[in-house]
Amino acid sequence: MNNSSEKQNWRKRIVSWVDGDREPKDQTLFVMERRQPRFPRPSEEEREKREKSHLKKFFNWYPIAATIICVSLIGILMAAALSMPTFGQADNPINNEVSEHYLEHGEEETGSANAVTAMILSYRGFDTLGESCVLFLAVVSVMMLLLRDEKNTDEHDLQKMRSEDIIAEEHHDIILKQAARFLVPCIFLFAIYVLLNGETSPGGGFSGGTILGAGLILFSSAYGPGNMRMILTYETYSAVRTFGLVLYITLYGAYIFIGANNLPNYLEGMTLLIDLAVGLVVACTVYGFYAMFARGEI
Amino acid sequence: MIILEYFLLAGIIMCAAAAPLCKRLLSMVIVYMAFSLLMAVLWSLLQSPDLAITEAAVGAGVTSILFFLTLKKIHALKGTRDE
Amino acid sequence: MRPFVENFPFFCIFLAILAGVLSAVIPKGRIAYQMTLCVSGIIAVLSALVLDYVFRNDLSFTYTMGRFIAPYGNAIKCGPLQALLAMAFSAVVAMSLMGGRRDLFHDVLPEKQRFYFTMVNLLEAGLLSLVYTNDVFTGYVFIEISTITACALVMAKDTGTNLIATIRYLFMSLLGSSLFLVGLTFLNSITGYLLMPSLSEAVQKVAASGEYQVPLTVAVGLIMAGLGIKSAMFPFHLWLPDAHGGATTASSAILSGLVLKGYIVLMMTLMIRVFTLDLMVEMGVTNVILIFGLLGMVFGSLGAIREYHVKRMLAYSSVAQIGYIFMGLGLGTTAGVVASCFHILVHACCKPLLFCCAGRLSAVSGHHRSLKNLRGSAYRDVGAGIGFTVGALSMIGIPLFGGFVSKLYFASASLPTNQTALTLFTIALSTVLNALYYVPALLAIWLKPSAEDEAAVLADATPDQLSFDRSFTTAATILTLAIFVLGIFYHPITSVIEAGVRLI
Amino acid sequence: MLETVLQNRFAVTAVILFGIGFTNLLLQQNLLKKVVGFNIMDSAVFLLLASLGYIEGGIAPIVGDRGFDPLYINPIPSGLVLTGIVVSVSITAFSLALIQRIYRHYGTIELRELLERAKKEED
Repeated sequence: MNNSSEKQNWRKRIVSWVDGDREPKDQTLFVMERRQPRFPRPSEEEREKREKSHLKKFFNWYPIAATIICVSLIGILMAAALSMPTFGQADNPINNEVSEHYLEHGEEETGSANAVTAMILSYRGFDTLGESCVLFLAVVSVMMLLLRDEKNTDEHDLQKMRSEDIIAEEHHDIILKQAARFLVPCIFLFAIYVLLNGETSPGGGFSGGTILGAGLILFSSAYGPGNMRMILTYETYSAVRTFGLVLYITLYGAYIFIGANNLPNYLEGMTLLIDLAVGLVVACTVYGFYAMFARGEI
Repeated sequence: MIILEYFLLAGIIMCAAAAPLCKRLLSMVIVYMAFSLLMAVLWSLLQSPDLAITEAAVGAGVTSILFFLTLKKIHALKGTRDE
Repeated sequence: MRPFVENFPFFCIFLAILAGVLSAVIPKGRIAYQMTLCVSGIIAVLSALVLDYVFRNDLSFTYTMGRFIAPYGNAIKCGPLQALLAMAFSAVVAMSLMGGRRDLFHDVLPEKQRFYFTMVNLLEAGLLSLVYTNDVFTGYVFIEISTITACALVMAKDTGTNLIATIRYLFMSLLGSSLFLVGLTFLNSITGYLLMPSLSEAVQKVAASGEYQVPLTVAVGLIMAGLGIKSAMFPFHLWLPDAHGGATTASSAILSGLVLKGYIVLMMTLMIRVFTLDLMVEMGVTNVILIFGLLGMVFGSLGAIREYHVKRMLAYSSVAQIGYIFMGLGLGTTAGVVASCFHILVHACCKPLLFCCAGRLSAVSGHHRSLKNLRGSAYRDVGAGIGFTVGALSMIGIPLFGGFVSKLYFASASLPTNQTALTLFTIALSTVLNALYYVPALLAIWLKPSAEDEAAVLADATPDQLSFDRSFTTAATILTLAIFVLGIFYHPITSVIEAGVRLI
Repeated sequence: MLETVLQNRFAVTAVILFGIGFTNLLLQQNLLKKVVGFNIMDSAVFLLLASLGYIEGGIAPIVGDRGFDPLYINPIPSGLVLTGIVVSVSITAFSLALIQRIYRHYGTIELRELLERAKKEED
C-alpha cells in the first residue's frame, strides 16, 4: 500500500518535471530537477507583459547592434575598395586571358559577334540556365502566393474586382486605347528585333523578352482582361512557358552532352534558338508577374 | 565627360539616400525609379549597352510596375478608386 | 570519349530541373508527388553508380559544361565526397516527402500542391549543383535558387505566422547572398577568374605576393560570412526557429536536414579547393569559425531547453548541430573536415526523422504541438515513437547510433590541434545540454497521461489522422536503419569521405 | 588619398550605396522600404562588378569588321551583372507578393507590429 503510493508520487514527479509545471518539492531525488521549470505557467496578463517586454528589449538593442554592424561593414568595404586595382586600367588582374579569349575567338566559336551574348549563352551557359530557373521559380512562387484560392480571396474581393471591371468597361480610357493601338505593334516589333538581333548588337533573350512582356502588359491594361484572355488563356500561358523552358533545357542539355563527350558538333547555330526560348520564358515571366499582381489570375 | 560622371554618381547617391527617407511610399517608389534610370545611364557610360537596356527595361520598368501594383493593393495610393 | 558514367552528375541536375518544370503543369498533386519520388530515386541510384565508379578508381573528374575547357567555360567536378553527398541528399528528399506526406496534403491547398513539388524538385537541383559546382558564380546563382525554393517551402502552409517567418527568412537570406556576391566581386577583381582551379592558383599567387592583401582578406571574410548567415551560423540563427518550426513537416525536414547543409558543403569546397586549409589557418578564418561553432553548440541547446513547442525545439537543436559542423571545419585539419562531413550525413538522416516523427506524433494528438499535449502519443503510433527515440538518442550521442560516431570523430580530430581542451569541454557540455531537452521529450511521449487529458487531446484528432500511415512508416523505418548503419558500419563510409576530402 | 578616391570613384560610390541599402534593409521597420533597400544594395554590387570590367578608352564588346583593332572592355563582368539583375528582379517580385499577402492577413506592413501580432497569435 505504502509502496504503491510512493510509486504514484514518483510518477507524478517525473510528469511534472517533463511538463515543467512547477518546481518539485524534494530536490534530492533527481539531480536534473534543479533546472528552471521548462513550462512556466504565468497568468495570461503576466505572460503577455513578458512577451511584450521581451520584444521591447529586442527592439531596443536591435538598432544599436545593427548600426554597429553597418558602420563596421562600410568601413571594411571602403578599405577594400580603396586598395582595389585602379579603375579603368588595362593591366588589371581581371583583364586576363579569359576575356581576351572571349573577344578574340568568341565569334568563330559561338557565332555571335556580341561577346556578352556569346559569354552568357555559350561559355557560361549553365549560369544562364540557372537564371532562367530563378525566373521560373519566381513566377511559380508568386502564383503560389497570389493565384486566387480560398485563402487569399473572399466574396468581397471578387465583388470589388467585378465592379472595377464594370467601371473600366464603361469609362473608356480613350487616350490609353488609341496610344496602345499605335504602340503595341511597335513594341512587339521592337521586341522581336532586339530578340533576333542579340547576336550582333546589344540585347538578346533577356532584354527582348522583357520588352515583349511589357507589350503584353500594355495590351492587357488598355483593352482589359477580357480581351487579353482571347489571345492568352491560363492554359496557353503555362503551355508557352513550359514549352520555352523545356526547349531551352533539352537544347542546352544536348549541347552540353555533345560538348563534354567531344562528339561532332550537330548544333551549329543553336544560339538563336536558345535566345528565342529564353525570350519566351522571360516574356511569360514578366507578364505573369503583372497578371498575378493585378488580378490574381492570368 | 568626367564631369557628367561625377554628377551622375552624386545624383545616384542622393536618390539612394532619399528614397527610403520619403514619408509617402509612392514618392519612395518614384525616387527609386529615378535611381534605376540614372543607373542605366551610368551603365551606358561604362560601355555596357546590354546592361543599360536590361536595367531600363527591368529595373525601371518591370520593378516599378510591380511596386505600383503592390502600393495599390496595400492602399497606399491616394486618389485611386479604393479609397 | 569519356566513360559514360561521368555524364551522370550532369544528368542528375538536369533531370531534377526538368522534373521541376514539368510538375508545375501536372494537374494533380498526387501525380507530381509520385514523379518527385521517382526522380529522387533515380538520382540516388545514378549517384550511387557514380560513387562506385569514382571510389573504385580513386579519382575525381571535371566535367565541362559545353565544349569549352576551363577556364573558359562552366564545369562541374565530381569526386567520392560529392557523389556520396548527392546520393544522401536525394534519398533524404524522398524520405522527407514520404514521411510528411499526409501533413503535406493536409496543409497545402490542392490547387497549389503541384507548385510545391516544383519547388522541391528545383531545390534538389539547386542542392546538387551546390555540391557539384566547380565555379563560384554558378554557386551564387544556385544559392539564389535554393533561397527562393526554401522560402517557398516555408510559406507553402500559408498561415499568417508562416508568412512573417518567410519574409524574415527571405531578408536574412538576401543579406547573406548579397554579402557572398560582394565577396566574389572583390575576389574577382584581384584574381580575374571564376573557375575554382584557376581561382585557387591566382589566390595563392596573390597571397604569396603580398599585394592586394586587404581585398583578399575582406573577400574571404565576406564569402564566409554570407554563407554563414545562410546556414544559420550562431549569431545569425534568429530566423531559423520560426521558419523551420512553423513550416509543414516535409518542408521542415528538408530545410533542416538539407538546405543548411548545401551552403555548408559549398563553404567547405571553397575552403579546401580554392583557399586551401593552410591559407585559412594562416588568415585566422578557421579560428573565427571554430568560436562561432562552439558558441552555436551551447546557445542552440540553451534555446532548445526553453522551448515547449516540439518543432521549434528541434529547430533550435539544428542550430546546435550546425555548430558541431562548423566546429569541425574550424579545427582546420583534414580530420576535422572528415568529421564534419560525417556529421552532415548523420544530421541529414536524424533531423528529417525527428521532424517527420514529431509531425506524425502531433497529428495523432490532434495537431497539438506542445510537449505537454503530446504525452503518451507514442502509444498511438508506435512507429513514430520508436523513430523519435532513435533520432533523439542519436542526437544525444549514445553508442551504436550515428551521432556517437561523429562525436567520436570530432573528439579525435581535436586532439592534435591547439584547442583540444576547449573543444572537448564544449562537446561534453553540449552532450549534457542535448540530453537535457531530448530526455524530457522522450519521457513526455512515452509516459501515459491521465485519462481525461488524453480524452481532451483526442477530441481534436480525427479518425483519419489516427489511422495507420504507410508511407510515413516506410520512411521512418528506412531513416532509422540508416542511423544504425551510420552508427555501426561507419568505417566504409568514413573511408569514402576521407578519399573524397583528399580528392576534393 | 583623395586621388585614390577619385580614381576608384565607382568603387567608392558602390560602397556608399551598399552601405545605404544595407542600413535600410536592417533598420527600416517598413517592409516595402526594406525591399527598396535590398534593391539599392544589389544595384551597388552590380555597379562595383560592372566597373571592374571597364577599360579607359574601351568600347562595347561587339566584335565586328571595323577595319581596325579597337580596344574592347572586358565582357565578363557585364555578363555576370546581367545574370544578377534578373535574379534580383525575381526576388523583388517574390518579396512584393509576400508583402501583399501579409498586408491582406494583418492589415499592416510594419515589421514591429507584425512580430507582436504573430507572437500573440502563436499563444
